[in-house]
Amino acid sequence: MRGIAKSMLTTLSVFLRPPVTRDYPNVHKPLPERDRAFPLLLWDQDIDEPFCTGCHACERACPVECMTVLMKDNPNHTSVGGNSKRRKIIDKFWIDYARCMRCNICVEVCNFDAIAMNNTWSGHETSVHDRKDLVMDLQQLTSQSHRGGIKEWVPVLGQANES
Amino acid sequence: MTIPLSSFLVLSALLFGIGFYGVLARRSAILILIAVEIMLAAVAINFIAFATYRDPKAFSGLVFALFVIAVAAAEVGLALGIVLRLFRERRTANVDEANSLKW
Amino acid sequence: MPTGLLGLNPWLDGVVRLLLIVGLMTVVAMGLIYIERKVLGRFHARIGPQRTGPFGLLQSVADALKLIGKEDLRPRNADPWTFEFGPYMVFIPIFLGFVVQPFMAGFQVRVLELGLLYFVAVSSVSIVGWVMAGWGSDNRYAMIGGMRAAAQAISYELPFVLSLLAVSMLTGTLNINEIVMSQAGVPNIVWQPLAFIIFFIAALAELNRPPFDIPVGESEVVGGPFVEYSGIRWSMFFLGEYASLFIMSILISALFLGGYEWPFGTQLGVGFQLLLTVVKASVLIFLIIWVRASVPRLRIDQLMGYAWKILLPLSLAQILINGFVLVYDLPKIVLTVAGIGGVFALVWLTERAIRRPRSARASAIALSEAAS
Amino acid sequence: MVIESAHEFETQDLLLNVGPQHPSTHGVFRMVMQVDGEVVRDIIPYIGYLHRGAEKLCETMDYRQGIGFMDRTEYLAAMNAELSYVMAVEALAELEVPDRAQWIRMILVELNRLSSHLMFMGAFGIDVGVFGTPFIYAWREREAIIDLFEEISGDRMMYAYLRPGGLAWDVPTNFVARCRETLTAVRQGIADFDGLLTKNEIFVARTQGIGFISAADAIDFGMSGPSIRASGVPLDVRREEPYLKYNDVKWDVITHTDGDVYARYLCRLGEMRESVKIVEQCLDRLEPGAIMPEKMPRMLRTPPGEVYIRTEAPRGEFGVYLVSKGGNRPYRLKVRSACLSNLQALKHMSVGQYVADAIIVLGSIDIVLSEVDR
Amino acid sequence: MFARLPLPAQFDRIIMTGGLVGSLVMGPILVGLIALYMLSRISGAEVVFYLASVVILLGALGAVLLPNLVHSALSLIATLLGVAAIYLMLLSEFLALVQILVYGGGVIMLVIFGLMLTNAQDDPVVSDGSQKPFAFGVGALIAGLFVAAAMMAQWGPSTATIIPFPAFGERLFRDFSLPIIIVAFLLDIAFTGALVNARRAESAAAEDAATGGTR
Amino acid sequence: MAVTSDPILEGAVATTTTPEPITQPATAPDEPMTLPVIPGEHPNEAPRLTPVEVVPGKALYKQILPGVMQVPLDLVLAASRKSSLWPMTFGLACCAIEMIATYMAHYDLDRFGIVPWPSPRQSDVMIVAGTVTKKMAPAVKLLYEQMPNPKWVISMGACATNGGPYTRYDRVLQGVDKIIPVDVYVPGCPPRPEALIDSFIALQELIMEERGNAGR
Amino acid sequence: MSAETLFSNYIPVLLASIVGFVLVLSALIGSRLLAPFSQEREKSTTYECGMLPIQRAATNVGMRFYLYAILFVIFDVEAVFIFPWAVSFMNIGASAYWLMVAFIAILGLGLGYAWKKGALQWR
Amino acid sequence: MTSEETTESTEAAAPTATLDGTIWAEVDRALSGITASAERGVLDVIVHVPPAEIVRALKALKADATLKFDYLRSLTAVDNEADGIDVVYHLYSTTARHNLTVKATLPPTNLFIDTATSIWRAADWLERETAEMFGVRFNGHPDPRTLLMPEDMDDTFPLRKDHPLAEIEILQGEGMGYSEEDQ
Ligand code: SF4
Ligand code: SF4
Ligand code: SF4
Repeated sequence: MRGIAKSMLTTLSVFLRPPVTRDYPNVHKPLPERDRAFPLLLWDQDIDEPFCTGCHACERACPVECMTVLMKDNPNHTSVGGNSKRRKIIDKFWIDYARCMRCNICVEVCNFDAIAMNNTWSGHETSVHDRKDLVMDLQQLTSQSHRGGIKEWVPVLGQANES
Repeated sequence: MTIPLSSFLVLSALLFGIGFYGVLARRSAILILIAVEIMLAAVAINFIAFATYRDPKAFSGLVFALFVIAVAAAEVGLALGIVLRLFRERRTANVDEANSLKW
Repeated sequence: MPTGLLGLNPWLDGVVRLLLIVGLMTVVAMGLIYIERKVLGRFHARIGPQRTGPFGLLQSVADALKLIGKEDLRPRNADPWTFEFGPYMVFIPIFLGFVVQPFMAGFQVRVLELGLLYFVAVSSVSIVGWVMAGWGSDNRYAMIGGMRAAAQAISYELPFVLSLLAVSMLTGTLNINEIVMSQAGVPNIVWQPLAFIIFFIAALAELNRPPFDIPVGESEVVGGPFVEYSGIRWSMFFLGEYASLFIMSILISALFLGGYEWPFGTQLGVGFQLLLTVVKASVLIFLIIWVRASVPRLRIDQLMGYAWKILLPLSLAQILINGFVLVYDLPKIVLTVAGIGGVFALVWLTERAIRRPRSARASAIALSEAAS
Repeated sequence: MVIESAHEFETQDLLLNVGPQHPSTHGVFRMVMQVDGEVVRDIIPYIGYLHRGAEKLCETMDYRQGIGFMDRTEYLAAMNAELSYVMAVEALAELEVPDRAQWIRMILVELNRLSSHLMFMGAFGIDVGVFGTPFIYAWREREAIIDLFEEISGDRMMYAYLRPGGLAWDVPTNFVARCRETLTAVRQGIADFDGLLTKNEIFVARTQGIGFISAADAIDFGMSGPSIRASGVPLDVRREEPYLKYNDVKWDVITHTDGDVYARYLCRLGEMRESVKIVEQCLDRLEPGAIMPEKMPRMLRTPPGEVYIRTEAPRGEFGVYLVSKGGNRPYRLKVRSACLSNLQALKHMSVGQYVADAIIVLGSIDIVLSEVDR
Repeated sequence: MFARLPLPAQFDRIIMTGGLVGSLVMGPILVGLIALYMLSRISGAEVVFYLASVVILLGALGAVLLPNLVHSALSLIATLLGVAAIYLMLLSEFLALVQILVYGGGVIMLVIFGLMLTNAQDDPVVSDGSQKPFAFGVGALIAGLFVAAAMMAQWGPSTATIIPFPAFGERLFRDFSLPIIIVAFLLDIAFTGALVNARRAESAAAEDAATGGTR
Repeated sequence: MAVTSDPILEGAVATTTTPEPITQPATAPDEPMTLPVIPGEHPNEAPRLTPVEVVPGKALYKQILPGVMQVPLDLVLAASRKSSLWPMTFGLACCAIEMIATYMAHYDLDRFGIVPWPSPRQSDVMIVAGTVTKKMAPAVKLLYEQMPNPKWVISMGACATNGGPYTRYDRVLQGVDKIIPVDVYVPGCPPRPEALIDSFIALQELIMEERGNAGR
Repeated sequence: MSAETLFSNYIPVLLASIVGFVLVLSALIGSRLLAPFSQEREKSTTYECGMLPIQRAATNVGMRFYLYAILFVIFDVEAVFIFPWAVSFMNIGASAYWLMVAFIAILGLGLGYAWKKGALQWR
Repeated sequence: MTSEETTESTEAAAPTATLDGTIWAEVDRALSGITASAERGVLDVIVHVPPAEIVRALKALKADATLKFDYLRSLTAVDNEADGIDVVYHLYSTTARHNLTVKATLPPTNLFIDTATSIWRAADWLERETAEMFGVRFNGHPDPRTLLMPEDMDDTFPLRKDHPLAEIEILQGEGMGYSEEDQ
């Protein structure tokens, strides 16, 4: 019975400590900047187009084949009178968030730093009623970056892991 | 008291009859026990009824009923023990199949 | 014929009081569910219900409404009669138990001469409901749960009854009100510490509260006899559980803590008496929840062994000691001393019995080898 | 007399089906117990409800892509699983891992062991029947470790942080301080568990002498990890065939000789204390430096060959058998699951015990179903 | 509106049947009794008495007639509780409560455990057959005789008094000490006998298990 | 007897529990050992993985009350349902760990009135947390069917939604919505606990939106 | 105490059983009104952790339960005798006390016998 | 790699490397009468044993007084397509603390091998798994049911190289998103 008394004292000591609950919908815990929610495409604010050139590198590297990339000639390329240095640019881009396993590989393989993991809460609060809504198209993927709503985290030694 | 003694006696008689029927008609040993319980209840009703109505001190009948309850409890325990053993050894709780005593 | 409340005839009076009790029971059971969730939340370093109504106060109401609006299933293979009547058999006895509960002087449904016996007798019936539920569900977990519940309830009923008798010996009556009033000076717990502890433990077991919750243990029998019940029928069991928790804590406080009496007289009025009852019961309820948060579940053999080998002999001894002291007119302090000695004996016996000797391992090996 | 009803009186032991959805099977494990009264006469375990072909899929992935699958194979100790995998690749590709990376790996692996053992404590407490409390305590501390991991790797469970050759990226600058904070929290958690369970009579009565397995049997069944160490076999890969820097720090292999459930619990509790010790020493010795070898190829390829790497995961020996026929992906990857072997002994350990005991014996093995089934 | 009541589909559940049985059988009886009471034909006590009698007799009939033994046992509860009410009518509060305590909690549990153990929940009604008319005859005869005797005899006026419970106890323990001791011995013996039998049964079961009867 | 029959299809398995050792001849039987690999869907899969059709039965009040009087009842029912969503304790794989985390002190689903119950009979929500393999799928389906109406399903994580990382292994079901209807999908592998809470909030919104259906 | 007091005391008990019954029944009827209703074959299968049931549940339980039930009935009867004793032994004096000691001792012997025979042991 | 230094020499995993300094000598002695050959793996010595002799060899390895391979780490198979299936045993000695890999190559036409369950009980489930994953049959196995597969899906061997992967149901791209947008 003494052992039981000890258990009860232990629980009592917890009873007297304040609760540790984070009041979630009201209080959002600050996310670490490395947080990996889902990949997003970055927007080149200078030229007002996505960084992505549609090079398919990420599509091929994705372990779960959840990306689809279609590339087109850039209508904004300098050769056709635009101000962009990208000859090719992304035409259509889908990422199936429902399948993505958030492995960061697409970010690591992209040579244009055009894709980054969403490290804001918007990347986590993505419940939908239809799974087709989880297939993000180009517009959805870029809008957050377009608005400047994402601060991309670049690994300090990120170059070291091109395995 | 407005209820005549005969009402209780009639009730107890009917109950006893039902119990008697159960003992005779059913073959499951446990059901026979249940029927015996019914009969005992009828008997106890009689005891108390007579004690209340006919005994000025209204006492011995109550004590008898108390002992009936006590003994009935003991009886059920013992009888069920026997039934269980019967069941385990003869694979049945049916009294007709257990009518030979050579086990 | 004696007239009761408001000068009504006894039938009407009974109805009025019972309706009050119905309201009280519903509110209290729901409140208890809420309180238990909140308190357990604190024990778990979290908050508990918070978002339904202010401070989550409406949580139980929402639960109840939802359960009413939930489909009420009966498994195809279940035995219709037993399955459907199980909730009645569980709930009605508990409700009957309210009849003798003393909330304050002058308010209870009835003061029965044999109140304690009545309570014990009535509450022993509800176990049949558990067995009905368990057997009728045609579900193995339910079946095992029902059997366990029955075995546990009958085993702990004896220490329960006997320690309750120990109290009634002091007063020489089975009338709960008289027992309460006799404690105006010193509550019985002072004279009967051993009986109090035995009674508390047995009450935990009768309530199927941890550590005696093996009939409903989630990790073994997935909720016991109620596995197959859904919707409102299930919530009847749930309601009954909390109603009996309430009854039991009122009863303990009446028998051992002095119920609505306290040592400093009665001049503060009935409202204060009610408060005393509530406070004493709340302390007990908190204790019960606290135990729930802290102890593991016993195993069936340990549980039964504890009732038969430790609690039953000790409570018999308590009765004999009480009788001896009372018959030979020894000073009452002897009771206290003997009771404290008994508590030590209980602690010692518990630790000895529950801490299995190391040699038990050898038998475990032998068994597993024999079996495999 | 004609026995018309004999069939109705056949006695049969109760067949109790536990799982795949059962609160105490820790996932989708299923066992059918043959119960006589309350005593278990026989147990048939059924596994495979989570068999999802990680090995097969890894054969189609290159080495880096496989890391994610390793995480998901041993999701309670993802770092340990990653470690085995990358060590296997490193052994084949003959990569030299820089010191700093090794120290960090060791810290992470031990922290993960802590969080996994905490999970065990919680789940086991539930099995024994404490209402929620141990689970909650476990998760309070686990959450601290998870937060730390999240700050390092970016994900709460599936870290994908180790890479063949080193680490994906360096740890944050405040890593050491955060680690120490976490350790403080964990120490509190261990103390809470100690207070809540270790001495509690009911807990002791429920666990002592239950689920005994002798050292010889344990070896025969190929058990590993705390489960075998509780039977008195000091089998710990960290000590027997040291990897990382385990030889450079001071720690003890915790063994108990009782071989019962209580001993397994104590073993894990002791190991948690040891892990805290190890992490502290590692933190002291952590120095700046490279986290990847100098020259890493852009696409890692391995020469043909095969290797069987074993590491000590929280649940026991986590082995990775990697066969390469050249190229950038495994030819065959086999995960040696500690839980699978430990689980095999379940029947041996729990036959003859009570139903409730069988459940805590299962809890004491601490299975992770996706590792068992892969 | 009533045309839209999908009665058969919605009300097929037994509890509805239970409610219906409650209201169809007990309801008219209750209504009738209350009507009589209102008409001052019978007293309140008689209302309760007749109610209890109906419960007792229905329960007893259920107990001996129902094919499923568990149902029989449960229906016996109704009888025993009703009998407790009758004891109460006979001014014996203590015995009524003891009846509930010993039967409702104890004996019924014992019987149910016995049923569960023997797997005899499904009674071989098939094998009952032949004795039924005979049994009915004998049962009816006995009941008829007793009823006739009870009705024909002239029972004098009631002499009922309530014994206060302490006085009952006092006289019980003053005058009946020897029977009490004998009861104690009887209980011991019964219990030992039951134990021995049950243990024999258990060892038989164990033998079953050992000889592969069930494995 | 070796258990060969499918428990779901046959209804009975393991009439005797101790597996009789099947003594194989020491010498190999001379049947050809390279059995054919059946490409594509396995023939046995069809019956066990047919989708569930929910048959909604209407509540009585929906049938007898006039429309206006249904509205407040609908509202009350929907509001109470949304505040008391009881999920079934049911974890399949890694996602289950995050689901447990959500119940725990830091997130505390109890704040929303969400408490897990072990039996489907008492639960309103099924959180499919983890990979549904084809071996497990019948059980998931059965459990869903055993839940009383009204019931909802949250598909938690990539695996439950469409097979996730394991889609390409042919023993894995490509999404639990192949067999049971899903109300809310949470992406992620695994989703954060907050994401699960978010899905519950989404489910609550759904319940309020569909409250006209409350008596379904 | 008169018969009338006795009856009026127990009237609420009768009423309470009726009220309790009606309470449960009305909750059930309310639920019938509000709850959805469907009859699906699979839905009404017995829950067994996601498997279809292996066999009918109603098989025998352990003998242990029965032994405890016998013990309980015996001691219940003992308790029944203690009830009147507890309220009256003071009026009789020492003889009643020693009678009860003997009574308990005899039954205690039985308990001891059962204990020694291992009836209180689960295996 | 520090991790490899304890058991075998650390570098040069060339299979042709000399076997000096390993336990091959002991193993060779223990396996007298069995035509075994050895090569040096990255960490352990790999011994090739003819499938017919495998049980004898394993028994000898376990019983040998100096080797004492009492611990079966892992048992699995590798599908080498045309070259048949290797059944691989990873052994360990808890007392002498050394490792050994034993391999038996089964020709694709005769996938039978004797069971090792009589030697280590650990082999039970591992063999069941290997059997259903590769179609290897273990003669004399006490309980040859499927382990991981559903009971009715035991006639395909998913870990064989020729076992196809499933088609992914793709919603994005040419699937739903694309066609909708393009209309
Ligand atoms: S995101 Fe990067 S890798 Fe992917 S298509 Fe665009 S540019 Fe190429
Ligand atoms: S994070 Fe991984 S899974 Fe997700 S899109 Fe990128 S590569 Fe694919
Ligand atoms: S979605 Fe990811 S985390 Fe969840 S079960 Fe599947 S693999 Fe595990």
